[in-house]
Amino acid sequence: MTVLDHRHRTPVPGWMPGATAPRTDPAPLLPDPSPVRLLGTPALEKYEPALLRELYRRLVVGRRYNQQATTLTKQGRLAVYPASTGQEACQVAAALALGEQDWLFPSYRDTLAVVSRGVDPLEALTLLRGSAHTGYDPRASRTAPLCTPLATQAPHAVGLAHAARLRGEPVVALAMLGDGGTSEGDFHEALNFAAVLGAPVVFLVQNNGYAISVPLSAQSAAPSLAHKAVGYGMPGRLVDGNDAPAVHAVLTEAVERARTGGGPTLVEALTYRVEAHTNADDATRYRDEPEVAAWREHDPILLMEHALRELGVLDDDLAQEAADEAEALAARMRAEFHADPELDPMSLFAHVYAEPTAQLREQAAQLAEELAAEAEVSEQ
Amino acid sequence: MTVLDHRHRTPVPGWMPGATAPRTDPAPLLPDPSPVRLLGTPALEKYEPALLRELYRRLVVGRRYNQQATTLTKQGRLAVYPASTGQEACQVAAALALGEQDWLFPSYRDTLAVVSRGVDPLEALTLLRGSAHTGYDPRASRTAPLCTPLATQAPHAVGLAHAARLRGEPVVALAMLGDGGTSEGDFHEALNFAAVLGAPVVFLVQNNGYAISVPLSAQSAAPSLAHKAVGYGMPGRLVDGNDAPAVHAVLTEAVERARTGGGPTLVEALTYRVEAHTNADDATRYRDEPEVAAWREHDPILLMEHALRELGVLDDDLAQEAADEAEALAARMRAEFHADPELDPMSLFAHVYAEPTAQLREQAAQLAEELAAEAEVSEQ
Amino acid sequence: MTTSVSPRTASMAQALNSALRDALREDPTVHVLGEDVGALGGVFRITDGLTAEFGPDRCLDTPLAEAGILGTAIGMAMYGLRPVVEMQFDAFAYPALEQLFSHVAKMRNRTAGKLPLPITVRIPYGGGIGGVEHHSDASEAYYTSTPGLHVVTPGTVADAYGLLRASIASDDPVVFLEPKRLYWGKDELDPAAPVEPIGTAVLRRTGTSAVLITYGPSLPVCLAAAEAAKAEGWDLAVLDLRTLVPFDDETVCRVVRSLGRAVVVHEASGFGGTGAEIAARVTERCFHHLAAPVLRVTGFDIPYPPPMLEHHHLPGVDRILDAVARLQWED
Amino acid sequence: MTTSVSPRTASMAQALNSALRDALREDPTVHVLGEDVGALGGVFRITDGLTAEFGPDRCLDTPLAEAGILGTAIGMAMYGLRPVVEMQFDAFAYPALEQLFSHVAKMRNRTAGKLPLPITVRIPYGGGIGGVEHHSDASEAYYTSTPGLHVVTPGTVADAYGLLRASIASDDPVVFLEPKRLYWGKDELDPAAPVEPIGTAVLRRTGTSAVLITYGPSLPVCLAAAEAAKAEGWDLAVLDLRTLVPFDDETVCRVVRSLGRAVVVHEASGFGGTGAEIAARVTERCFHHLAAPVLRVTGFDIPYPPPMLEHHHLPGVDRILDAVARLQWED
Ligand SMILES: Cc1ncc(C[n+]2csc(CCOP(=O)(O)OP(=O)(O)O)c2C)c(N)n1
Ligand SMILES: Cc1ncc(C[n+]2csc(CCOP(=O)(O)OP(=O)(O)O)c2C)c(N)n1
Ligand SMILES: [Mg+2]
Ligand SMILES: [Mg+2]
Repeated sequence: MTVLDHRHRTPVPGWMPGATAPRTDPAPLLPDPSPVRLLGTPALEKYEPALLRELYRRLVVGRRYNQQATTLTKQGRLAVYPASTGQEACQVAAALALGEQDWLFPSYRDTLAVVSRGVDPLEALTLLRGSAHTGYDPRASRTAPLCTPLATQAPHAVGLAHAARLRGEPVVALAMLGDGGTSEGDFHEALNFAAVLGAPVVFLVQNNGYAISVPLSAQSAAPSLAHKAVGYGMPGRLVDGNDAPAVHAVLTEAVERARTGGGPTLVEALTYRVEAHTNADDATRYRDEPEVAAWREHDPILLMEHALRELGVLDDDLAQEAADEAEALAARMRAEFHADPELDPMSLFAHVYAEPTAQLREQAAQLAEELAAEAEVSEQ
Repeated sequence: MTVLDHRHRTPVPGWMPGATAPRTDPAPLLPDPSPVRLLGTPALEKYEPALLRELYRRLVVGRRYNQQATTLTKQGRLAVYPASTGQEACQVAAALALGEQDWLFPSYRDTLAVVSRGVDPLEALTLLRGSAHTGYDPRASRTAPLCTPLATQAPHAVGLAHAARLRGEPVVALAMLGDGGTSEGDFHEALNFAAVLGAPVVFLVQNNGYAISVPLSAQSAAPSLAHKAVGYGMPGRLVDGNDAPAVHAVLTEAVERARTGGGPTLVEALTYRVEAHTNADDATRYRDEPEVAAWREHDPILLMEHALRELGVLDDDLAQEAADEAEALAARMRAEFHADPELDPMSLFAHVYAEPTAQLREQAAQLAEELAAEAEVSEQ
Repeated sequence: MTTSVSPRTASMAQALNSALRDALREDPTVHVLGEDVGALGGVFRITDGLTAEFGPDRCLDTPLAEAGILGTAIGMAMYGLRPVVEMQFDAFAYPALEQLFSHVAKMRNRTAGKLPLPITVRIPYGGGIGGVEHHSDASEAYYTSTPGLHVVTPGTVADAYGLLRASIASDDPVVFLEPKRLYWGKDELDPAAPVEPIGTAVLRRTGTSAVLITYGPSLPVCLAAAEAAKAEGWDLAVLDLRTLVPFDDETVCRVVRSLGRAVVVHEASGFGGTGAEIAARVTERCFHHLAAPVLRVTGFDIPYPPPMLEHHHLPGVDRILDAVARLQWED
Repeated sequence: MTTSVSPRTASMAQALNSALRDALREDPTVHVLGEDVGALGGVFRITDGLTAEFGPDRCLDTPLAEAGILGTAIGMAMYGLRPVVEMQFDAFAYPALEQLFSHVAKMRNRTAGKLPLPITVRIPYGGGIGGVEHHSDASEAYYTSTPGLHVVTPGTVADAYGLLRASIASDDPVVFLEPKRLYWGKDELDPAAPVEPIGTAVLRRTGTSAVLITYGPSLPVCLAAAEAAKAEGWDLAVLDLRTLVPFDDETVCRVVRSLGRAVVVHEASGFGGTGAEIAARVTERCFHHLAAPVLRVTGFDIPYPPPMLEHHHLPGVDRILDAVARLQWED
């Protein structure tokens, strides 16, 4: 049997003369008018306390990770860091919603999701440290390289998910994007391919209000970014991105739907970029403190801690455990990043092609000579 | 006052913490479940008989234009012709919905709309004849060059409409696209820009069921292409593309909305490409005759003629007048295209830049020499 | 390699079709995707019959979006498949250039070899078939100036088969440029013949006066020019590069040093064209063997002309012989 | 031209900002658009204060889509405006390449002059600032090999102002490449000084031994190399091309003929780089004046390295002097 035959059973060309109804019912594809929330609702009680505690622990560790990475930029140990501070609920929920065999397609802002998946921070941060483009093994970690050209990772996720499906392997791909990234053509093309192919992929748009300095209102006039889904024929879901259990629930449902042949889902998580775009950015040029303050109060960790304590699944000991683990991670990061990275100039030529071309061998020899000469000079 | 200030008054970043509703109401942006139709409905009686007759006349002339152009390809007088046979209702309604000062952005398939706007067929067809890229004056005719790279004309329409709005001039731009073109990133980027800028532009998607050989079902999984509109925050309209008064009514409403500051609209017209993609294509490879036959019965001219005669606004004299005008056009085309075009090789260098560069002057001189040498030889 | 056919005469289009069919048969990880590659068999029929034989999973009609096509192929390759992408025409590959430059060319390097992308991007290129604007661009310079890509372009029926097989088998991404005006020319094809590896130029015609260095669509023009040159008393060699990246410096320099005179011929615009690299590197390496500067015969520095004027733009026999005449024979 | 400032020292970034401000003041048809060009003033602050002074109609924060930005600019130009587009970084211009190649470069020609597109596309390019991948590409070859575009790249503060004014005033589309690593270097700026037209190279340093031909980010490196060369007994001239298209053959060839030795220096990868065109055309036109082949010192043929390794990739003084040493002085 071929995976794609269904596309050839659907009415061709899709409309018949004098047709009176859309090919499919749009209603189920539209997001609910208000974002999904669980924290502070009775529905939360239905959730595994273990899962809630796991989310909480990862949130606390994740916040500390963001703080430490930011500190490392001030110490010149990282070249640049786009913090996900305030977006930790999306980051850890994304990591937790995926199984071992699933693939994550992160952007430059999603190193916390990568680390939360189990990649070592030192390896996850080589790009931002400046020592190597990708420091981890994408195949081994089922995590694509951090993607900088906006939305270009979206079609990669579609292709990988499609390939796995062709092979009959129950792999789901989760692509993480920002609100600004949804304006790029690649976002559009990827969602359309995913829907047409019925690929097992989930698109998570972290709508953090800004694309560097550009607010969402100058980025899109849509009722919500989740409303884009119906235009591709996939469901769109709107969730409070600072409500970790809600994000986890919506993503998990979408991942399972994809895994069981239900096709792709677009999830918009409403969150906020509490820090500047990166340490190099000056957010005071384009937004006011009151706006930031309002969101600081809607902090994913505060909301979580409050709700879990009310629910009685979190106590001081657990909170302390999480805090200790966070400190341990921060300490390890400080230690690891304090040491200078090992750099091999000759590595520049090693992986351009499977085999270096004659031209690259010549150029490598030239650099080797130069380095030898320099070495001599510095010895004298 | 600045045109764009409104964008800066809307809530920034668009969502407030704990928000409970989309920024705008999606309902009015969704298309009606069934396509707008007027022919054979009581609503038709409300229409100006003069307008209905004008549409009919243009349909008849347009069909003949398509037939004659196709014949010219068989005679080698046109290099290639993508016929709009069966889509004449969209073509003539688009031309008629625009005012003098408005701009049309046609694709390669829309030469009938260009001619229906008043451009001479000989000038409209130089691209497909192979004698010149663009044979008409886009400024004088307010008609952009026929666009071949799919959907790339869409952002041009947005930019032109935006520029006119900045100048305070009541100009509307109408961009014509195909169903396949909606899959391109440029379509997405253009619609988003239009909605964010509130540009006075109308996007007319002629969904003729195919992109060359690829049926809509392999192009999009959306309930309808008009459902894409809500994802940009603009209204989407679905219309029977073979119902000329319906297409005209929907487009006219969208054009007026744009002209009066209401912003862009996406219109999907359901029609069918009765002929092959071009004379060079072999449609039997990918679709069956019964499908084509069904659409031939839903012919825009048959539907129109039947309805107008029922309504009593069309009689044999009028039908004959239209037929005569059609024949006159066909005869003129035969005559004009029988003569070989005047070609000037040196024109290759004349318009690459405002002033030919030194390099182009050298190259022009080289070609001039070669031509002189050839001339000498042929004289002997 | 096992093959679908025994020796026969075939057009380049048929040879390419055979190469795809044989690759699909032999390697289950090979997948073809692009616009109209299914039931239609592609606008040039290069994929004719593949979906019928291998099904839509192996030869897929995609939605109409080139960045989406190449981006999807990247993801497929990341999972271990070997995608062959068809771009419908040269200028319609441009929407995919970001995916090509920022990912296809860089992924292996970016991941220290962990994520190679064995993708073949087939692009019909160049003019001479009376195509309207955007259907005749000679766009090779964009690819040859991008490190991380291999760029291959056959000039004969046999190479069309052999080099496409080699490109699909390559673990590096290959931009495979198909000279569309040679699609219909027929010649002997023995699919069982040993395939020359990517990266080797070949001397199509020996000569003693000077060498014409060319590739793809200009090969037959150069062979015709060499014939015509005899009347002028020149015995011209013709060198077919076949692969533009990696460049076969050894073969090219050996020939140029032995003859001392060379003309580079391609139909792409001259300024910034691939011919500039060829002339520059040959001169760097063979300077003291040159009796005259390496000259270039190319298309003009203009957008591709409308069909009725394209013959003025494309390098022809006379323009090539004019260049040969300028190789300072008086020296 | 009237100007916003009297003579002063300014950084290249400030000079570019002044040029935009003065153009916006003097010509109501000039409009700036791009990502973050508004309140933020652009990630490099080149548009700092423009929206504050001229409002969002004149300096627009667009949605995040480069093809959309350039495509919208095309439509604006079709209506008679003079758009200045900012691409945020070199590699982020790639999504707009189809609009650039298929429309911006061709529209005037396609319409027999009826629809000129006086668009300036500003692109910060090149490395040396410790940017992560995709933030340091030297992408000029893609533009210089596309007929219909002008390609301009300043190497000094004064040229940054003058050439940007000239580019915006040009009725042809200009790809204006800004060497981002020179943004912060200060120098004298007299906005009232007469502006050299597009298309003229300038000798930055006279010399008697050989000439370094360069542009943009490599200009200061070449000047430093010329200084260092004195110790080796070489008196090097330094030629700043400033405009890559249209190319100033006259000035370049005059200098090369007078010295007989030349090295082309740029940081872009060598293979298929713009330096190949320079070396090839100089050799074609000055062959018998050359005592040695025109050599090239360029970046390696590799994807741009991570920041901590980029200094190995970028041409430096030593690498340039090594090339000068290979100019066959024994002859
Ligand atoms: C194609 C492309 N254009 C521009 C950029 C420069 N850039 C980097 S991040 C960014 C803003 C992205 O905003 P968003 O998608 O909302 O993600 P966020 O940074 O908020 O997480 C921009 C414009 C880029 N990386 N890629
Ligand atoms: C960017 C781009 N890719 C591919 C093509 C080749 N091509 C020309 S027409 C066509 C099909 C377009 O289908 P659709 O948009 O539905 O318009 P229709 O021809 O049906 O009117 C294709 C693939 C092109 N012109 N531009
Ligand atoms: Mg954002
Ligand atoms: Mg269609």
